Amino acid sequence: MALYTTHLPQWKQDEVEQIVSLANEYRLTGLVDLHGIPAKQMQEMRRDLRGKAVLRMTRNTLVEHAFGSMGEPIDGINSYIDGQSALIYTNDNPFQLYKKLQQTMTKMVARPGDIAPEDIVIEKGPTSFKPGPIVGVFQQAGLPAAIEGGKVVIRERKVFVKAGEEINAKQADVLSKLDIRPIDVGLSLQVAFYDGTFYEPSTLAIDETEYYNNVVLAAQQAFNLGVYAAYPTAQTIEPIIAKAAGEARNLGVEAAIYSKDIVELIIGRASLQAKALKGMTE
Amino acid sequence: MEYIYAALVLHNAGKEVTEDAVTAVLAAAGIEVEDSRVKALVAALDGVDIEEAVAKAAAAPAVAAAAP
Amino acid sequence: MEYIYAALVLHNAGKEVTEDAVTAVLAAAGIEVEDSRVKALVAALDGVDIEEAVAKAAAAPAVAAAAP
Amino acid sequence: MEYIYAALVLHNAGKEVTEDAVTAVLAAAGIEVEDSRVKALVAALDGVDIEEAVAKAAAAPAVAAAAP
Amino acid sequence: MEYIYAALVLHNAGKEVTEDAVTAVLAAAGIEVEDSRVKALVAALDGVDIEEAVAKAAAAPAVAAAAP
Amino acid sequence: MEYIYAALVLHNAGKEVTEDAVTAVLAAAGIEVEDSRVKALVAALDGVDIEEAVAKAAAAPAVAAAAP
Amino acid sequence: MEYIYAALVLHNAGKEVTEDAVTAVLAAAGIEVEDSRVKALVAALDGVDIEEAVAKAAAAPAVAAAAP
Repeated sequence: MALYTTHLPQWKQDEVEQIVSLANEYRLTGLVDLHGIPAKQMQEMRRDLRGKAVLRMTRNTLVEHAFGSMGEPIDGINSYIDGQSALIYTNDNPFQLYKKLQQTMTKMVARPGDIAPEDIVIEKGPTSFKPGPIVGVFQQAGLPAAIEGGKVVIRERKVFVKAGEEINAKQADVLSKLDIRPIDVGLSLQVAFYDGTFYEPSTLAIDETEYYNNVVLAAQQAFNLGVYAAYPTAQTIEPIIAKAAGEARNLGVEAAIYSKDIVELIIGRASLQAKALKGMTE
Repeated sequence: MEYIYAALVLHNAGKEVTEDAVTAVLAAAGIEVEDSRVKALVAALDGVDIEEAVAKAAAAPAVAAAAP
Repeated sequence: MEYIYAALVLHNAGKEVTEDAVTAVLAAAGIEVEDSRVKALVAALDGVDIEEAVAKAAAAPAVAAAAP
Repeated sequence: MEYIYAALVLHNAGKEVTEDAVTAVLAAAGIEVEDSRVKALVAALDGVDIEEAVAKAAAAPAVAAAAP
Repeated sequence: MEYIYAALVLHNAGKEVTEDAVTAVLAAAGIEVEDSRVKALVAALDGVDIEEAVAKAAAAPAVAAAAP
Repeated sequence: MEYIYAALVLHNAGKEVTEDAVTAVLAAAGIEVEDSRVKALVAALDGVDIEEAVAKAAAAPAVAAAAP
Repeated sequence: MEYIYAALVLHNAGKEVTEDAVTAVLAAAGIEVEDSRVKALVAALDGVDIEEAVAKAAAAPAVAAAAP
C-alpha cells in the first residue's frame, strides 16, 4: 500500500496523509452524507460543528486509499462510501455525534425529484392568496382549491404527497408557494468507527425521553426502597417518619386505643358508623 | 369500640362522660369493664369537643360512599 | 342517636341487640327510655347486617385521595 | 402516642406486646409510665392483627387529598 | 421500622433523640441493636423537624391506599 | 441516596447486596465510603424483598387525618 | 436499569457521569459491561436534566410503576 501511495502526485499524497493522521488523532472517524445540502446550509453546519468535530470533504478514491493503507479494522469504512460522502472526526462518542448531527437537520423546500420523508399533508382552510390563476395551479397539482369569500381556500385536508414518493415539479411548485418545507437537510451519519467498532445510524438513535423516564423511575424505586426498608437518608427520613406516624394512627384508631392525638378520629369513626347503621334502619 | 359508643350514648343524652357513667353503661350491656380503658378514654376525651369531632367526620369529603 | 349508639355498644361487645338490652344500656346512662323507640329500633335492625353497615362506614374514608 | 409507638417498637421487632414489655420500653425512654395506660393499650390490642391494622386507613375523616 | 418507632417514642415524650437514647429504648425491647443503624437514623434526623414530618402523615392524601 | 442506588445496581445485576459489594461499587464511583452507612443499609435490606419494595408506593399509608 | 442506577450513584455523589466512571461502577458490581450501552447512556443523559427528573420522582406521589 505504502508503495502504491508513492505513485500519487504530491497533493494527493498529502491529502491521504492528512486523512490518516486525523483518523489517528480522533477517537471517532465517520462518514456523513452531504447529499442535497446547499452551500449556504453547509457553511452553517460547519460553523455549528466547529470545536466539536472536523468535517473534511475530499475525493472518495483518496478516502479509500487512506483507509486501505491503514488496514483492518478501519478499512471496513470503505464499504460505506457512496456518492457524496465526507469525513467527520470527533472525540465524541458515536451516540453523541449522531445526536449533534440530528440537531443540525433543517427543513428545506422540496425540489422536483426529492423524496417525501413522511406524508406531506395540506390542511383545510384559507390561504393568503387572492383569487387568480393560482387556483388552477393548485388544482392541476391535485389540490382541492376553490375561491370562497374573496380568498383561495383549500376545501379539505389532503395528503398531498405520500411518504416515500417522489415530489414532481408541480407539487414542488405548490409546496414552495405555500411555504411548506418538507425536506430534512443536514449531515446524516452513514457510519462511525469508534474504539475499534463500527456503529450504524440504526443503532445510534437514542430515545432521550425513555432515558428521562427511566431516571424518574429509578429515583422513585430508590425512594420507595429506602422508605420501605426504613433506611434513613436526608431524602427518606421524613416520609419514613410520616409513614410510621400514619401507621401508629391507623393502629390506634383501628384498635380504639384512646390516646389524646387520635380520640377525635375514633369519635368520628364511631359517629360515621352510627350514621351508617341509622341509615339502614330508616 | 364499645367504650367510645358508651361515651357517645352519654354525650348524646346530654350526660357528662365520667368514668363511673361509662362503666355503668358498659356494665348494663353485660360487658366486663376494664377500668384502665375507661380511664384512658375519659382522660383522652378531656378537653375534646365531641360535637365538633362528630361534625368534622360528617363534613369530611372523603366520606363519599364506597359502595362495594 | 343514643339509641343507635346503645345498639352499637351491644353489638361491639358481641351481645344480642334485644329490647331489654337496649333499655338497660340507656337506663344505665340515666336516660328516660321510650319503649316505642326501642321497639322500633330493634324491629328495624332485624335482618340488618350491622357488621356490614359499620364496615362500610369505616371503609369509606380510605377511598379518599385520588391523585390530583 | 408514645404508648402506641412503644407497642410498634415491640411488634416490629417480633416481640409480644405485653404490659411488662411496653413498660420497659417506655421506662428506657425516661418516661414516667402510667400503669393504667399500659393496661388499656394492651387490652385494646388484644385480638387485634397489628399488621393489618397499621395498613388500614381506618380512621374516620380522612381529609381528602389536600389540593396541591 | 422499630428504629424509627423508638425515635418517635422519645420524641413524643419530649426527649432528645440521641444514639444512646435510641439504643436504650431498643435494648429495653429486647432487640439486638445495630449501632450502624442507630447512627444512620440519628444522622438523618439531624435538622429534621419531626413534628412537621408527623403532621405530614396527617395531611398526606391517602396515596398509598393499599390495593385490595 | 447513592448507597441505595448502589444496592439497586447490585440487585438488578442479580448480585447479592453485601457490605463488600456495596463498598466496592461506591468506591469505584470515587466515593469515600462510610462503613456504618453501608452496614446500616445492608442491615435494613435484610429480609426485604427488593423487587416488591421498589414497586411499592412509599408515601405515608392511607392515613387517618385530623381535620385542620 | 443497572446502567441508570450506576449513573445515579455517580450523580448523587456529585461525580460526573462519564463512560469511564459508569463502566467502573458496573464492573465493580461484577457486571459484564457493554460498551455501546454505556456510550448510549452517557450520550442520552447528556441531554437529560437528572436533577429535575429526580425531583419529579419525589413530587409524584409514589407512582412506582414496576420496571418493565
